[in-house]
Amino acid sequence: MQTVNLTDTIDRSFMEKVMEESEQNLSLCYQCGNCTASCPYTFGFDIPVSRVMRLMQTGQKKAVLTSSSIWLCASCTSCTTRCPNNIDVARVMDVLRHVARREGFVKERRVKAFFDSFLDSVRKHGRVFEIGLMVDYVRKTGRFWTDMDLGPKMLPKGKMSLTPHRIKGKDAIARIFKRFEEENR
Amino acid sequence: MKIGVFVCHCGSNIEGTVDTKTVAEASLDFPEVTFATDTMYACSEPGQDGIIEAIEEHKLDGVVVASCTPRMHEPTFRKTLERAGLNPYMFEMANIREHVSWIGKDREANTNKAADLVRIAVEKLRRNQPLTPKEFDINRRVLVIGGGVAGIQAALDCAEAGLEVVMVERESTIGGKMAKLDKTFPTVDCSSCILGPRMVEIAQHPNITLYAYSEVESVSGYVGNFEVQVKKKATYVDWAKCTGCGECVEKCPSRKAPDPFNELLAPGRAINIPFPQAIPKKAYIQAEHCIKLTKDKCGNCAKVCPSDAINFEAKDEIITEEVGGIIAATGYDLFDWTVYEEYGGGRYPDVVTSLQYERMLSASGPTGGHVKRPSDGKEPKKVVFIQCVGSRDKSVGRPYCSGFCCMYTAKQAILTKDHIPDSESYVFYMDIRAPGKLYDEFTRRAMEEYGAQYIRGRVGMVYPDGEGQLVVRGADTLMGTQVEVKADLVVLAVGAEAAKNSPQLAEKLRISYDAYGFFMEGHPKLKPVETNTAGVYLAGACQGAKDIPASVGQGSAAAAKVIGLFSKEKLKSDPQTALVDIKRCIGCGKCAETCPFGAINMTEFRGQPKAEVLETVCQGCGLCAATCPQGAVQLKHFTDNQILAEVEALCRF
Amino acid sequence: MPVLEGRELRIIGFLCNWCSYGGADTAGVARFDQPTDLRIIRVPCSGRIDPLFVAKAFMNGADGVLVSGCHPRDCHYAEGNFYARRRLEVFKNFISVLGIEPERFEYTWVSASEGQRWQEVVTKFTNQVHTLGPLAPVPEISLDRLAATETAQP
Amino acid sequence: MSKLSYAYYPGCSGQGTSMEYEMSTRALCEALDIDLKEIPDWSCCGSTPAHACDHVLSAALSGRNLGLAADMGEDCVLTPCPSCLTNLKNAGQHMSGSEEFKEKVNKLLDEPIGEIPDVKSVLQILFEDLGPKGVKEKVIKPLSGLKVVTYYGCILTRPPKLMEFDSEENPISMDRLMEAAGAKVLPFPLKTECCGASHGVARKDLVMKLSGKLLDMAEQLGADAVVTACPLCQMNLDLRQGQVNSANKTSHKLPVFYYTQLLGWALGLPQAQLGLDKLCVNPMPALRGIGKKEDAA
Repeated sequence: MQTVNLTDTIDRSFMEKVMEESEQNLSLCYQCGNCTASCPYTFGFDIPVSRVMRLMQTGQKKAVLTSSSIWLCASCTSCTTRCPNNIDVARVMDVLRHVARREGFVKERRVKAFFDSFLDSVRKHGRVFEIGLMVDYVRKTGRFWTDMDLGPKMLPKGKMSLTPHRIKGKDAIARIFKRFEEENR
Repeated sequence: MKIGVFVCHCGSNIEGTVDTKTVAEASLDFPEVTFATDTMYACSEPGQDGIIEAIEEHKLDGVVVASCTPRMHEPTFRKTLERAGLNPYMFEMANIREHVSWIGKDREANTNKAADLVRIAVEKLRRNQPLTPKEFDINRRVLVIGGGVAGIQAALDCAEAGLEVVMVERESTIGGKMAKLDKTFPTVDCSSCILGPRMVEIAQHPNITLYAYSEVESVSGYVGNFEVQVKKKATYVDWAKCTGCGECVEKCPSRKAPDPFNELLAPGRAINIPFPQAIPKKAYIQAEHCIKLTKDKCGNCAKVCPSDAINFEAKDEIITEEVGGIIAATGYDLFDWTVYEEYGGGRYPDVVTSLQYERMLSASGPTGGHVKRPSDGKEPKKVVFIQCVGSRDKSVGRPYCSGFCCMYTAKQAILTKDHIPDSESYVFYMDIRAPGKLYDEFTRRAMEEYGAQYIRGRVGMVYPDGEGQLVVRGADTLMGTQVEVKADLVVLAVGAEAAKNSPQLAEKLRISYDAYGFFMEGHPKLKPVETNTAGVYLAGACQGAKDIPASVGQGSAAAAKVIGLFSKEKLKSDPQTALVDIKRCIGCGKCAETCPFGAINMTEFRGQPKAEVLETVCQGCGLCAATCPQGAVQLKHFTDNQILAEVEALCRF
Repeated sequence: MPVLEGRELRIIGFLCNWCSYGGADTAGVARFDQPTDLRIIRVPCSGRIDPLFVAKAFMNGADGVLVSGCHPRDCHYAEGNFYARRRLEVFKNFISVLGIEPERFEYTWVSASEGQRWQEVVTKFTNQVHTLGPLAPVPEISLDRLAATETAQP
Repeated sequence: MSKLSYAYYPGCSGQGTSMEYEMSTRALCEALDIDLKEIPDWSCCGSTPAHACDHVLSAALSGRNLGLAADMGEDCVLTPCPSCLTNLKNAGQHMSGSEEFKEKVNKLLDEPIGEIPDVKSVLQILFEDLGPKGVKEKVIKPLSGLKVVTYYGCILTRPPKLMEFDSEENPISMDRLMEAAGAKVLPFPLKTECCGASHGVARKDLVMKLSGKLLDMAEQLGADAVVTACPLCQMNLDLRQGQVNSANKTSHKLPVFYYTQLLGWALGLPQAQLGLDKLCVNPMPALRGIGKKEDAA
C-alpha cells in the first residue's frame, strides 16, 4: 500500500459532479458503516460501500471508478434504507456507474455486457426478447456455456418464446435511444 | 435631555465589520444626543469608568450603549448608570453585534444599520421615565419536581440549608433511573448502595415533604410566590397505614400486570412495591390490572393486609402548595427503539435494552442478578452490545449524542465478564465518547483487562439463525468489511430522550423547551441551571442527556441558586410594569380579563369602575396595553408612543 | 437615509424578547449570514404588539413588516403569543383592504434556540419583500377601521 | 363494493420467464372483480440496465408507458413486477419533483408527458384496497396446513420514501394475504434480503450464495414452500434452485410460488389459469399436502 497524497489526488470536480447528479450530499456521511453492514454484496465487492463513500469524500476518482463494486451493486437499496443520515447511497452507486460508463472505466465487463445486451434488445424490439438477449450476451462475452443447463428446463414449459414480441411502438423506443445518444454526444 | 452614546468595538467583534467611529459621529445628529464616542470594550472596567466620567463631565441624563445584546449586558450597564448617580432605567442598548456585525461582512451596510439601531434606541430613551423597583416578600419554600438523583441532591442541599422542600415524584418511589442501575461507572460501585442512603435521608429529613405517585397539575404566581397544585394519584392503599410488608403483593392473583420498575422484563402484580429499597416503601395498585377494581371480584390484598390499609374507594386528590422557587429535575426517558425493525422491532425476546440488562444484572431484579436470556432462561455466553440506538441517527429524528451510552456499555461489558467468566462481549460502536475524569481509562479497561471485543461500525441487521442464536451483521470499518457475530443475547444501548410530557410541564412552568422536549437553560454557558423564568431552575437530564456526576452537580447548582435567591431580604420587581391612566380608563375590564397573571384588579374611583395594576404581580408582558381600546393602559418603557417613535425613526415619510 | 438606497428596503421586525429576539441573538452568535435590511424593535411579548404599530409602519413607508414571537404554547407569559396570533391573523386580511400585498407582512414563531430557523425566516422574508419592491405610499388608516381588528380578542 | 379498475403494465418477463405470474395475476384479479386494463402497446421499462446506464434514459423508457396510461384516462397504473414498479415510480416521482428533469425526459420522447399517473403494485391494491378480509370471503379451498415463508425481495417496499407501502424492514402484506387464504406463515427473517437479482447471468456465483442462503433459512424453518412477488426472485429461487443445489452441495426441493398462484388456488381457480405447470420445482407434493397435515397433527 502506498501513501495517498491527498493534496494531489483529491478531485473536487469529480466529487461535485457526483453530488450534483445524485442529488446527495456526501459530507453527510460519517462513516458508520451501516451501508457495508447491510449490503448483501459486500462479500463480492473489492471495495465495500462505506469505503466507496469515503473514497468519494476524499475525491479518489480512479480508485472508485475502477472498482468492481460499482458494477456488482444490484440496487437493492438496503444501504439507502438504513443510512442514518438519509443518504441515498444506491443512487450514488448508480451515478458512479454512469460516470464510469461515460469515461470508459469498466471493471466488470460481463455485467456491462449483460446490461448492454439487455438495452440493445429493448432498443431493437421495444420489449426484452429473452433468448435474443442471451444469444447476444454469449456473442459479446464468448461464454457460450452460460445457463445452458436452464434451456431444457424452460423451453418445454414454453416459458421462452423463440420470437420477439413485436410492438407497434418499437420504432418510438429506438428513437428514444437515438435521441439519448445525440443528447450525450 | 442630554444623551450620551457609546459605540463599542468589542475588540474586533464589532469593529471588524462596523465602522464604530462613523456610527458615533452619526449619532451626534440624533435629537438630544450631546455626546458620542466609540470605545474599545464598553463592558470592561475602564469602559464603564469612561461612561461614568462622560456622564459627569457632560452632565448626561441618559445613556445609549451600542454593543452586544441587551440580554447579555443590560444589567451591567444599568449598574454603571447607578454608580454615576443616574436612574438605571434611563438607559437603552443598541444590539450592533449579534444583530449586525456578526451576521454579515458588508461594512457599509453594517455601519449604516448600526447607526439606525442607535437612532431608535435614542428615540426610545428620550421617552423613558426614571423607574424604581418595588420590593416584595419571598415565600422561602422550594418545590423540587422529580425524585431522581438530581432532584434528590437539590432537595437535600436545600433542606440542609434550612429551606422547606416539597418534592413531587411521578412514580410510587423516588430514585429515578439511577435506582434501576446495578453498578455505576467508572468506579463500578453499587448504585443502590450509594443512592439508597440519600433516598432514606429524603424520607427522614424534617424539612422535606415528599409526594410520591404524584404530579404537578398547575403552577401560578411568580418568583418568590408560586402557587402549585399537586395531584396525588390514587394508590388505593392508605400509605399512613401501609407498612410495606408485601403480604398483599404475595397474594395478588393478577400476575400479568406490567412491572415498570423492572422495565417490563417480567410480569408483575396488580398491587406492587417496586423494589426492596423503595422510598416510600409502600404498595400501590395499578387500577386497570386489579381484578377488584375492574371486575369487582377478588380483594385478596384487603383480606391479607395486616394493617387494613387497602382502600378501593380511594380517589385522586389535589393539594395546593405555596413555594418561592421551583427546581425541575424530571430526568429523561429511553427512546422507543422498536422503530428499528432491522433489529427485530421487539419481535426477538433476546434483544433487550441496556436498562433491561441493568435489571438482569441487579440482585434486586427479576432474575436475582443472574443473567438469563428472556427466551429460554439460559445463561448467554456471547453478548453483543450495539451502541447509538436512537442516538446520532437523523433517520429516526435523534441526531444528538446521548453522551453516557459509551460509558454504561463499557460497564455492562465488564459486569458481563464478572457475572459470566467464560462469556465474550462484542461492542459495536461508532466513536467512543469518554471525556470524563477516569472515563477513557475505564473504557480501556473493558478492552484491555476484560477482553471486550470493540468493533468500529454500526449494525445493519439482527435476525435469529433458527438454531437459538441471533446473527448480528455489522461492519468493521477499520478492517473495512462486513462482519457477523452469532450472539446469545443482544443489548441495545438505547439513547435518551426528554421525559414523557416534558413540553406539557414546561408550559405549566412557563419555561422554554427545545425541539426534542429538553428544557432550555437561561444561557448555554453562563446560566446552565437557570431558565428565562425567574425562580424556576433546572437540574439533571431534563435539560439534556447527562450522567450521574453531572446530574448531581446540577442538583447542587440549582439548590445554590435557590438558596441565593432566598438569602435576599426581599425581592425587587422589574419596574417596567403596566400603568393605568385613570382619566382615560373606561373600566371595560378587557385588560383584567386578558392578564395571564391576574395582575389587574377592577376598582372604583369616584363611583366609576377603573382598572388597577398590582405592580409586584405584573410581569410586564404588555398584553393589557395592546388590548385596551382606549390606550389607557401603558407598559412602562414600552409605551405606544415609544414603539411608534421607534417605527417613525426607522422610516420617515 | 435609514436604508441604503437601491440596495436595501425598509423592513421592520417586531420581536418578543424571550424567544425570537433570543433566536436572532443565537443566529448572530452562530455567525449565520443574513440580509442587512431588517431593523429589529424589541418588545417584551408578541402580545404587546398592537396592529396599529404595523399599520403605522406601512403608512410611514415600511416596505415589509415581520412579527415573530414564541412558538404556540411556549410563551414566556403563558398566552401572550396566542392573543397576538388572533389579532394579527385578522390584521393580515385587513391590510389587503389598504392595497398592501399581504406578502409584505409575515407573522412567525422562532424560539431562542432556533438560530438557523431565524436565518431562514429573515432571508426568505427579505427576498419576498424585494421581489415586491418598494411599497407605494399608503393612505392614512382610519382608526375605527383598524379597531375592527381589535374584535379579534376572544 | 364498486368494481376496482386500473391501467395495467404486465412487464416483459410476464411474457416469458414469469408467464405464470402474469397468468395467475390476471386470473386472480378477474376472480376478485379487479379490472386490469392493459396499457396498449406498452414497452419495456428498461429495468436495472437502464437506470444503471442513465437516469434520464431510464425515466424516458418508463415515461412512455406512463404517458400511454395517462392517455387511457387512468390515474393509477398497476404492475406485478417490483423492478418495473421501481422504474415507473422513480420516473414519475423525479419528473413531478423537477421540471428540469421532466424537460430532459420529454426531449427523448415523441410526445411529451403531461399528467403523471400514480403507480402501485398489484400486491398493494390487493392488500390495501381489497384487504385480507375481502380475500378471505372468497376463499373456498383454504391452504390449511401449508407452511410457507413469504419472501418480498429488496425493492417491493424499499426505499420507503419511494414505495410508500408496507414496512421496509418487516413487510407483512403477503403474510396477511396468505393467512387469509388459510396458510401458516412462518417468521422468515430474510424477507427483504437480496437474492442476487439480475446477476444470475453475468455473476452467477453471487446469486448462488445469496439465493442459497434464503433457501437454507426457509428449509431450516420447516417451510413447505416459498411465496414471492417478484419474477427475478422467483426465477433465482426456482429456476436456478438446481444450480444453487449443485453450487452449495444442498438438496433443496422447495417449491417457489407466486403469491397470486396460491391465492388463486385458495379461491379454487382452475390450475391451468394459475400456470402451476410452469414452475420448475414440482409444487404438487406441497399442494397435495394441504389439509392432510392438519388431520395428522
